[in-house]
Amino acid sequence: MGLDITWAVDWVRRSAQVVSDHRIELITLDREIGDGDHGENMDRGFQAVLPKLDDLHAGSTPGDVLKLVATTLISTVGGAAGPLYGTAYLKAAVAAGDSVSLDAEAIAGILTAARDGIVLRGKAEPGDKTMVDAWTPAVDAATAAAADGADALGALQAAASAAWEGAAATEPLVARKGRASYLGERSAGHRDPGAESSALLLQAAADAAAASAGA
Amino acid sequence: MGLDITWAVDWVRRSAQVVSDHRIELITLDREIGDGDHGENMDRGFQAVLPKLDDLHAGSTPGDVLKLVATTLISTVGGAAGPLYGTAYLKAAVAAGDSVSLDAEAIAGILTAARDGIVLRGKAEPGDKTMVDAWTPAVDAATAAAADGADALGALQAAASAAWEGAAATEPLVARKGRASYLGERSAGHRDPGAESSALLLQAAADAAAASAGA
Amino acid sequence: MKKIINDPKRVVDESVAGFGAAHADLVRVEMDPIHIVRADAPIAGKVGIVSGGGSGHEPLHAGFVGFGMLDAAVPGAVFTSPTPDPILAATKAVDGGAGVLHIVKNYTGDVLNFETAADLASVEGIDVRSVVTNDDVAVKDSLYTAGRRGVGGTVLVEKIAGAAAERGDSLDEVAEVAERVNANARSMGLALTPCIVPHAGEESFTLAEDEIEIGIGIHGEPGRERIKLEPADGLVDRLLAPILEDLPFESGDRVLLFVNGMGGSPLVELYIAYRRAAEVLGERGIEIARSLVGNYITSLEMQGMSITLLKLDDEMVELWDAPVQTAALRWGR
Amino acid sequence: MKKIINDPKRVVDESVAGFGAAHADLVRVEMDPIHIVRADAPIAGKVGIVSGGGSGHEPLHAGFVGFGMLDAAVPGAVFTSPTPDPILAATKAVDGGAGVLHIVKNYTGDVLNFETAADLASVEGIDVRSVVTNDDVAVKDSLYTAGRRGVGGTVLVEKIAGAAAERGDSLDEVAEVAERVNANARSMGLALTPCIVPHAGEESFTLAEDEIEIGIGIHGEPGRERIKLEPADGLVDRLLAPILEDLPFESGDRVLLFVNGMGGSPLVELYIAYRRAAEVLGERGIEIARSLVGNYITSLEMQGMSITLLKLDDEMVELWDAPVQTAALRWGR
Ligand SMILES: Nc1ncnc2c1ncn2[C@@H]1O[C@H](COP(=O)(O)OP(=O)(O)O)[C@@H](O)[C@H]1O
Ligand SMILES: Nc1ncnc2c1ncn2[C@@H]1O[C@H](COP(=O)(O)OP(=O)(O)O)[C@@H](O)[C@H]1O
Ligand SMILES: [Mg+2]
Ligand SMILES: [Mg+2]
Ligand SMILES: [Mg+2]
Ligand SMILES: [Mg+2]
Repeated sequence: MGLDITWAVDWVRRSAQVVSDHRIELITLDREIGDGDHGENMDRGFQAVLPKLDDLHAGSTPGDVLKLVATTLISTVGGAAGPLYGTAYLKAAVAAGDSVSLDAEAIAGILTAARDGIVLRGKAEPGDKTMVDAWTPAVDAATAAAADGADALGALQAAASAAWEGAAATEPLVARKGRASYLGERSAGHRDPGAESSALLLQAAADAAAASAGA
Repeated sequence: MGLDITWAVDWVRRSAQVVSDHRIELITLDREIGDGDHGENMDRGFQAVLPKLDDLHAGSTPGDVLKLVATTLISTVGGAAGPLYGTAYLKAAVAAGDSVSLDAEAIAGILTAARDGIVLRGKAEPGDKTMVDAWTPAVDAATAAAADGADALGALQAAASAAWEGAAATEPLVARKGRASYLGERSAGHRDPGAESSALLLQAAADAAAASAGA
Repeated sequence: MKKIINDPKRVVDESVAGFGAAHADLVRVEMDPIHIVRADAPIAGKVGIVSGGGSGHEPLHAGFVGFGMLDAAVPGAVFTSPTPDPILAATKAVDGGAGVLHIVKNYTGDVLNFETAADLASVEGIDVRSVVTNDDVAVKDSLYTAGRRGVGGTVLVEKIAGAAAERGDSLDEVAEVAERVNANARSMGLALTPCIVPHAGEESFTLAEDEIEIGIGIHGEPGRERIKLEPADGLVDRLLAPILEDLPFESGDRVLLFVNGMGGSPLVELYIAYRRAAEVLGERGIEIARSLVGNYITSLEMQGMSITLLKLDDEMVELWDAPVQTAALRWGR
Repeated sequence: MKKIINDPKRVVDESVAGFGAAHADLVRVEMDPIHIVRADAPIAGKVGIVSGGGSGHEPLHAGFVGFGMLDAAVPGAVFTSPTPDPILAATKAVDGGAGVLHIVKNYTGDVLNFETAADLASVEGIDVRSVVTNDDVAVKDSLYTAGRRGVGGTVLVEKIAGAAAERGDSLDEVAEVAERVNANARSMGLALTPCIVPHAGEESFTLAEDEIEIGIGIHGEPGRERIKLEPADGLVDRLLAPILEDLPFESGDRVLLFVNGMGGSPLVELYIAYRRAAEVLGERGIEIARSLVGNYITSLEMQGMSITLLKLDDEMVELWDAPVQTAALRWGR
């Protein structure tokens, strides 16, 4: 029971909702160790994606949705998160190819491609206190779950909960990449906003999968 | 028993002291309906007078002291109060002439000349909520006291207490001259800072006279 | 009080010294009595132009000393008119034999101190004329009051009169065009926040988080009215309405639109205000022939703005466009 | 939050529209995607220069579009790098066949978005070179970090590279002098107060009445260190020490001294700081050959300042002195 276009569209809608709900929280996290725009940027981006979902047609694939998200984020988000998430969704779209249904292994592949895209553009390593610290454990967990025979939903749930742990684990870190790095030691004690938004998006993916499964 | 150079010098010293002691109060009054510099301006001026008192010599008269105050205030105070008080002391010096001792009538004449100087320069009428509202009752009271046979001390004491009443009476007025006039109706309910400083200076004159009389 | 200063009593001295050091190509600074003159003053045969007033309105006036504008500026203590001595010294320093124009903002202190200086200069044989600017429509004008304040229009008077003097106009001619600019300029300002005079150390007035002052001047004084904060467009409309009806400015008029920051408002906001002002003038058929946007006559760190409209004639446009080379306003050379 | 704005989401659009209306003689404004280009762009055979970044730093960058400086500016949302689309549009709009230089401040977002735009422009056959400014000594430089921020030095790079392009230098030459200016510029800033991003509506950080932040950037971010407020001279010394030792600047060097306001500090304070900086450099035998004082790269209404020193060579001086005609920097025409 793989995840199809309905799941992908639902993921986007849930992403837009969850980012909008957490807009202030993301702004606040970013204000503490950055410049206070992460929530605004992500919200602007996902709100811009919503109307474009109408352009999808009967034969659209999850890959088409991911590509739509990628190009929209690239052209509306700006800042660091725009190109990084943009690249992530673009690489994910390529990994999804024209599959109409994604199983656990495909999901793990998509997440891996997304994470690799972020690292390619941003050159951050794990522990640099960036969104990579949410994505890397998420990728590992999804891959392990898939190997353990979990279904797509299970893989996404594993990814989401690992992403949450990863995001929380950024708190004590001293940032080496992104704006928070300018604070030096003072960046410790705050959660990275990009890691938080990553966890929110992966949770939305898992929630959309659960809804698909339930339906 | 007229007032001599000792009184005049003591008046200046007491003026400097009292202006310095009330610097913040005058700034605060001026901040409410003006630009918050009256206490600073007056303090700068009288502090500049003090060292110049050393230039006086054995034959100096009260008129010389008044002229010294006039020229120093003109060149150090600035703002509206500088030229107005400067003119007041200058006209007072002229009225004092080269008398070595000033009786009640002379004191009334000096105060009248000072007030007329202020009016000449500033064109304010009584009730315009300016220092004129302290000086005019002071002049009237000193003149009446002198006519009633008071001595110089008595004339100055009458002037000082009338000045205080005049200053208090500016509170309900709507300003028509000076910076407070820009506030229109909003100037009502605040005491005019120049009227307050005028009362302080006249009180210092009376106190110096009392000290002379006591000595 | 948070300021980049040393001793509050030395704010003006140190700032003027820094200004002189930074702009030695344009100006010469004299510290006793304090005044700032054009590096090449006096210029034989040219009318000298002197302005001055309390400090805290920078770049006014020192920032406008140089070719095509002021020959000298006389800074008083913060928000306090200078005394006659430095005004006299500046007047003497820029007298090139063609007389000197004093441009004085209409405040009792400025008027009186410049008056005394002018009298003293006359005694020394210098021909002095004074133009008193009074463009602030927030203040009711009447024979029985101190009259309107000189605010934003002063900058325009200084530029245009400066250009007239630079091209060799006589003292009468320079004074005439200065009067004409003042007569055709109207301004009104508002404050979002107060300012803090260094020697006072406290806010010039207090405002709630949602309140602003309408009709302020440039000395941190409260305005005529306190209202709730509104969107920018509404604020601009409130400033423009009394300006437009006062002269009045009418369809077919050509104007210079000057959106001035009070010191602490970011440029983004001034341009948002400019946008609306241009829209309103367009709707009324008033042509914006020239404009100026920025912090030119300020109240220390006060957040807020003022709008000035100047009804232009051909000569004013020509003189406005003429070259000017000062620290704060420069073009054409 | 007290601001002269309408809808927080329309701050940049409305401000840019106002800027375009106020400076129609200098620039043309495109609203979709938003960018500002020189009125006479593209200029055949001239290297085009494009800069951009988040809004809120005005006059940077739009205020520097015009003869002798930038050909285009690309404003992002407040404190947010623009996306590739408008950067690409601006690049195409100013390409006169001699290639385009991107001047990019070193922030992850700016670098990535300009990178994408440059890739897209190359695909369209435009020769693009990028210079990344990174003059902020408050940030430790290392291969493993995001590196130093681009701050005040960016203004100097834009002016000097702009002059090189204007005189007809090739893309390689313009890029080389831009790199050279960046390599010889060092900056450091401090904040007395935070700023408020319109969409956030809250102060970017909180400071007690006697605290300041040392080593801030230009995005309202906290600095490296929080200290008690000190007299101006001490603050200047704190900014200068790490700048001087970093390059290092030594006796006999000729420099451009740039004292920049963060937006909300009055000019009086900047000149007090300039005075001290000039004194310190004088004591060290460093010659101030040129200077710049004012609000040129800001953080909205933040109070504070930054100091930038640029070690000059003869060519830089010549290019600095070359005519420039923009809304915020103008001389020689
Ligand atoms: N080099 C990088 N690699 C990976 N993620 C990064 C990098 N730089 C920044 N980020 C992420 O981007 C987030 C900030 O995004 P955002 O606030 O939208 O952009 P900006 O920093 O330009 O204001 C950070 O919290 C961090 O997770
Ligand atoms: N035209 C005037 N006639 C008489 N007194 C005046 C006049 N204008 C102002 N004053 C007095 O000057 C005082 C203000 O002095 P000060 O604050 O030192 O000057 P400024 O108003 O220039 O800041 C007022 O309180 C008022 O008493
Ligand atoms: Mg951010
Ligand atoms: Mg006052
Ligand atoms: Mg005053
Ligand atoms: Mg940002």
